[in-house]
Amino acid sequence: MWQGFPIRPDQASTIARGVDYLYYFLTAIDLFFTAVIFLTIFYFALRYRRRSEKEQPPQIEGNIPLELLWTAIPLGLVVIVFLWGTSLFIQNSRPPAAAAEIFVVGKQWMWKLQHPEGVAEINELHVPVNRPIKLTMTSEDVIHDFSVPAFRVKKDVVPGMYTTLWFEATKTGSFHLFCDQYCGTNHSLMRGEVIVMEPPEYEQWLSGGIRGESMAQAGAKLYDQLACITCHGTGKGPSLSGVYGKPVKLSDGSTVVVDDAYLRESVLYPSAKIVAGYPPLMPTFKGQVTEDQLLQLIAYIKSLSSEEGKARK
Amino acid sequence: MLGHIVPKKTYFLIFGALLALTALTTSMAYVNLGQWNTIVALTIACCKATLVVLFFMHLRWSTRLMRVVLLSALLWLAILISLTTTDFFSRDWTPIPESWETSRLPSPPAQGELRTSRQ
Amino acid sequence: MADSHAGAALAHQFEDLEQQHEAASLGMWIFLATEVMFFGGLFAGYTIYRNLYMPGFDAGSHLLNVTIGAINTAVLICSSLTMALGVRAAQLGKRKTLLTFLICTLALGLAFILIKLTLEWRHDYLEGFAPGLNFTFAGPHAKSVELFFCFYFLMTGVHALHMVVGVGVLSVLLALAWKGHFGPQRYNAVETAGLYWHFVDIVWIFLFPLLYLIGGRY
Amino acid sequence: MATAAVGPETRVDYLNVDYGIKSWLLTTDHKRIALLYLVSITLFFFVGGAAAALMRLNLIEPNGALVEPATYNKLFSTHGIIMVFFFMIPSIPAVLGNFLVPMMIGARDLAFPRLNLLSWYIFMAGGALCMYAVIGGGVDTGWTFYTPLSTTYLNTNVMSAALGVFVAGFSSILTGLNFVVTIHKMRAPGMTWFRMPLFLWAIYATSIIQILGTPVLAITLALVGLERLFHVGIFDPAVGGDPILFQHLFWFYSHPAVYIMILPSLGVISELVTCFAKKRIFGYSFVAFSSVAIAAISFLVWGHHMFVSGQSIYAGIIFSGLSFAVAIPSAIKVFNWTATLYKGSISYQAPMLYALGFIGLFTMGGLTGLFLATLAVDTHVHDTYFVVGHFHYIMVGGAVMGYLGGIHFWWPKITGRLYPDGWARLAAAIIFIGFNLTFFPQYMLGYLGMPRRYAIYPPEFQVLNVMSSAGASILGVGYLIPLVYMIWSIRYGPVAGPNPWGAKGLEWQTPSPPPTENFPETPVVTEEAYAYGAKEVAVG
Repeated sequence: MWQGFPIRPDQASTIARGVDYLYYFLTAIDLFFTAVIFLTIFYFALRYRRRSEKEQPPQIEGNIPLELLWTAIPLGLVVIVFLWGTSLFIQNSRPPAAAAEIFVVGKQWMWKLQHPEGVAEINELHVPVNRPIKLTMTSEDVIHDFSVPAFRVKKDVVPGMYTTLWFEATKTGSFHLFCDQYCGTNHSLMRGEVIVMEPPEYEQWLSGGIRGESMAQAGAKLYDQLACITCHGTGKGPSLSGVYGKPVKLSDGSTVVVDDAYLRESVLYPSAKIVAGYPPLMPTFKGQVTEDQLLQLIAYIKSLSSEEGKARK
Repeated sequence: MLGHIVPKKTYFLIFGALLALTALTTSMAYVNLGQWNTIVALTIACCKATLVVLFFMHLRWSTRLMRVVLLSALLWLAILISLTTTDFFSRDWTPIPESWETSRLPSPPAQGELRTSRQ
Repeated sequence: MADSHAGAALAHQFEDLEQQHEAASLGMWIFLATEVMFFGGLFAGYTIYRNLYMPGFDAGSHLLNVTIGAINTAVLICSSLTMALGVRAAQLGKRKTLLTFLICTLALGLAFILIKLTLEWRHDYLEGFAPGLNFTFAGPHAKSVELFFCFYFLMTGVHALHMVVGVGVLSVLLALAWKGHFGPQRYNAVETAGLYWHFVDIVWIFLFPLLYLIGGRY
Repeated sequence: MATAAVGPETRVDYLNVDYGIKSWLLTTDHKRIALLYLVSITLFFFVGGAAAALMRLNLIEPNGALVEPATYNKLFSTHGIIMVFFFMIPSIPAVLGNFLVPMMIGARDLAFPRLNLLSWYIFMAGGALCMYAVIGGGVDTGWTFYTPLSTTYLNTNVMSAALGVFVAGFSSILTGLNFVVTIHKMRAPGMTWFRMPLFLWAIYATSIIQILGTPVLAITLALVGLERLFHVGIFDPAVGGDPILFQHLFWFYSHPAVYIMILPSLGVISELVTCFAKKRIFGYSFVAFSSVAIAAISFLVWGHHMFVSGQSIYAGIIFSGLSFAVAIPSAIKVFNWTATLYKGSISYQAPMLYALGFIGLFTMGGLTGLFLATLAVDTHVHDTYFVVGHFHYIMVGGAVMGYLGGIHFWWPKITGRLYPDGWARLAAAIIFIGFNLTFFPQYMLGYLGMPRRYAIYPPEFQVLNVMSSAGASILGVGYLIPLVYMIWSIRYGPVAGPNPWGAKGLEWQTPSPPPTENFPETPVVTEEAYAYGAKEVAVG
């Protein structure tokens, strides 16, 4: 049981090092103040121990400069920590534009992961090293939490909304993936591995794992099956080509940007935000499409906006 | 005698004002004021509540302590509502100003890049 | 114990009636602060969802009957007046007047509950607006309308529950007043009950515009 | 220690004024109600402790040494719900607060004695509901009741547990209300705000939180209940509700609730440090106002429980900044206590050992809180054992140490008897060592990434988990020792006399145990708190 008695988790992403520096800084502050308090107490406790019951210690009312000093020092320190922690957090929250997107669906008690190329995995996530990866995540049931300690990243996976997370692995190998948000009976079994590979190996793995079609292709098939084309291809409903990422005007005068969340809402609750100039005809597809299929539909609509998608069309 | 005795006339005056304000707020709802409908309705409600608190509940004649109790309750309510709404209404904002970005590449989205490199 | 001048009106832990009286009202005000926060949770949720789902909330609001809402508001304001006059009667030691006003307040409170129950909730239920029990509304924004009705039933329900408690308290006061329990030295119970009653009135003063009027009815 | 002039046999006090079960169950005497709470929460403490012991036992093996994950989930939920709502929150306010608030201000009782008794009954009703939930099949929501797990997906006794917490909440509200009114309106002549013992400032600040925070938890749990019953969808994403709203409302109470647990302890420590150093407190007004500041700021920081929950990152930044603000008044307190020791006359009776232990552990717990307020670091350690370690340092190392120190300090006043000081010091040392051995490894586990609420974990975490479990067994022994000698002392302990520690404060000027009306006549206060410089207190 002594094998592997680590003191520090693996530092396996670009984010990890920055977080660790701040962690060490905080640890240093902690140790310093703990030492100061402990040593002072020990010193006073010995130096001023009661030697006789009759003893009359001098009474000290307080000392305003001293109070201000020990208000100001912690204040200064926490301001530094706050600024440092916040700027790091902001950097860590924004996926680089070049990040490759992988989709995650949490479900009691497993992780379902889909690569845009169509490879789907369960509880295992293969990613290439040194390439930023962005995860778009949602849950089918309760709140889960996608956590990879070696990457120092973590984000709740919430039903009904998309959350995102990104990382860039710097080390090949296999790292724990945990569900960190209590999600019911087998919460502690909702674990997996993130397997970081050299790009060539990753490509090989990816091509070996293809079982048919890419996410966008699967989405296109669904698009046909659900007969979306009868409206969205005929002018009855708004055209979906080239809309992703663009603002669109709604019937109540406001505008929204067509993103994952808006597309998801429009499939499930079509009447919520209607594009200006179109009647609210669309039926709901709630119950007819799973979270995985929704992500495929979104991938397809997204592909209609990229050059390649247009060419394919 | 304990407490302040309020003349009956005051009570009836306040009562009249409350009924009038109820009539006013109801009729204002039928006038199209756009965004202002909400503001008018809530302002009138606040006025009515203030009247009730000051006169019917005798806060006008109570000690400062009672006023502090009431105000702190309202302050805490404001904290609850404002900090919660802070979350909900800033969720859709773009995460961060561009300048913060760490590793922006000029190339097209990596999704496409990834796909082309494979095909 | 300082019971020489006040007799049974003074509880043993207090020095004098003034102290007892102030403690009683302060206690009630603090309890009302608690109540503000209790309703506050609902108001916070309402604020957020209304802003997220504005059209649905307006559509839901339009399904309510403003006239009945306004009448009920008036009923509650009347009951607040009678309650205030009741407290005044107790302060002056007028037993009969106190009894009359307590009965009026009680009757108006019951009238409010009755109107709510028979003319509104029953109607809403039969129309299919009751989430979880019978929600059949299928117009535009059905989902947000359902959420609106969740809040409608929760807020009016919790308010009505407070009315029921208030009616219970008034009944006890009525019995005590009948026995001549109250006097100019001893009316804390009437006064604190009055504070509670007015508070419940204030809650309705906010619920009425929030649920019935806020989106405009034009 | 001189013996009191009159033995407890001849003098009428609150304990022997009346006998029989009815005289206890229908009492309105704040001191007797305090003892009712003492017995009840001790029972709850050992129920919660038993659950914790089973959890630690299970975690000795990576695959679970004892129970299935389903049972483990019930254990940690039981532990959390019982310990938080039925031990920690009522511990100091309801036991020591009830006993001491009227005595410290020189009053005969609380402002509303019957309401006080009612609070105890409400508390017990809530406790009974929760115990029913635990015994009748268990509950596995965790103490946080997160939706939609609690509303839609669990089939255990969620309703009765939530109802129990809901009901117990009103007990907490009414107790707080009673204290605030009492402190405002019932102070003896001459007892100005700035002559009050700091314990009262702490209790006052705590009461504010109880009054303004608890109702929000109540309505939130009511919504959870209604959602289970009628599927109204306020928190249900399937209907358009938002589960994150639940977290906002829940933590609006439950973060300040942490201060309900720790603030009274901070008050107790101020009493202990001054008494055993024979010194007035260093910087009275700073310590007093820092209590109120902590109470106020505690309501502005709840979002730091939600940094990774999908909350807007802007809200996260605001909450992070405000969370750091709470560190300042806490630091001020620690520095002032330490400064109070300077040039004191320090003796090491058991209560002082608890107090010194408290200062150390509270410092460590508070400082690790900085990690959790820091957005980037919290992202890593959130929902891991780091958090578990942190809040146990605050709540067990802090609040429970303070509670035990307070019980040891005022035990002679409560019972009129002394406990064996040697055993008490031994217990304090065992608890301190056991505590650190239990919870320090949890910081390391958390940094390594072990998630909390895991029944089964990867094998590389085993060493630290075994260490933690070993510490827990020491800690368990440490908690049992006081139980034994305290009960022993009620019958066999030496008679204490009115003021065995030579302490200041009105409660020490009346006999031990005090008579029902506390003071033969209303005391008049002429000096400030902790006037240890004044003439030597006559002992006995």
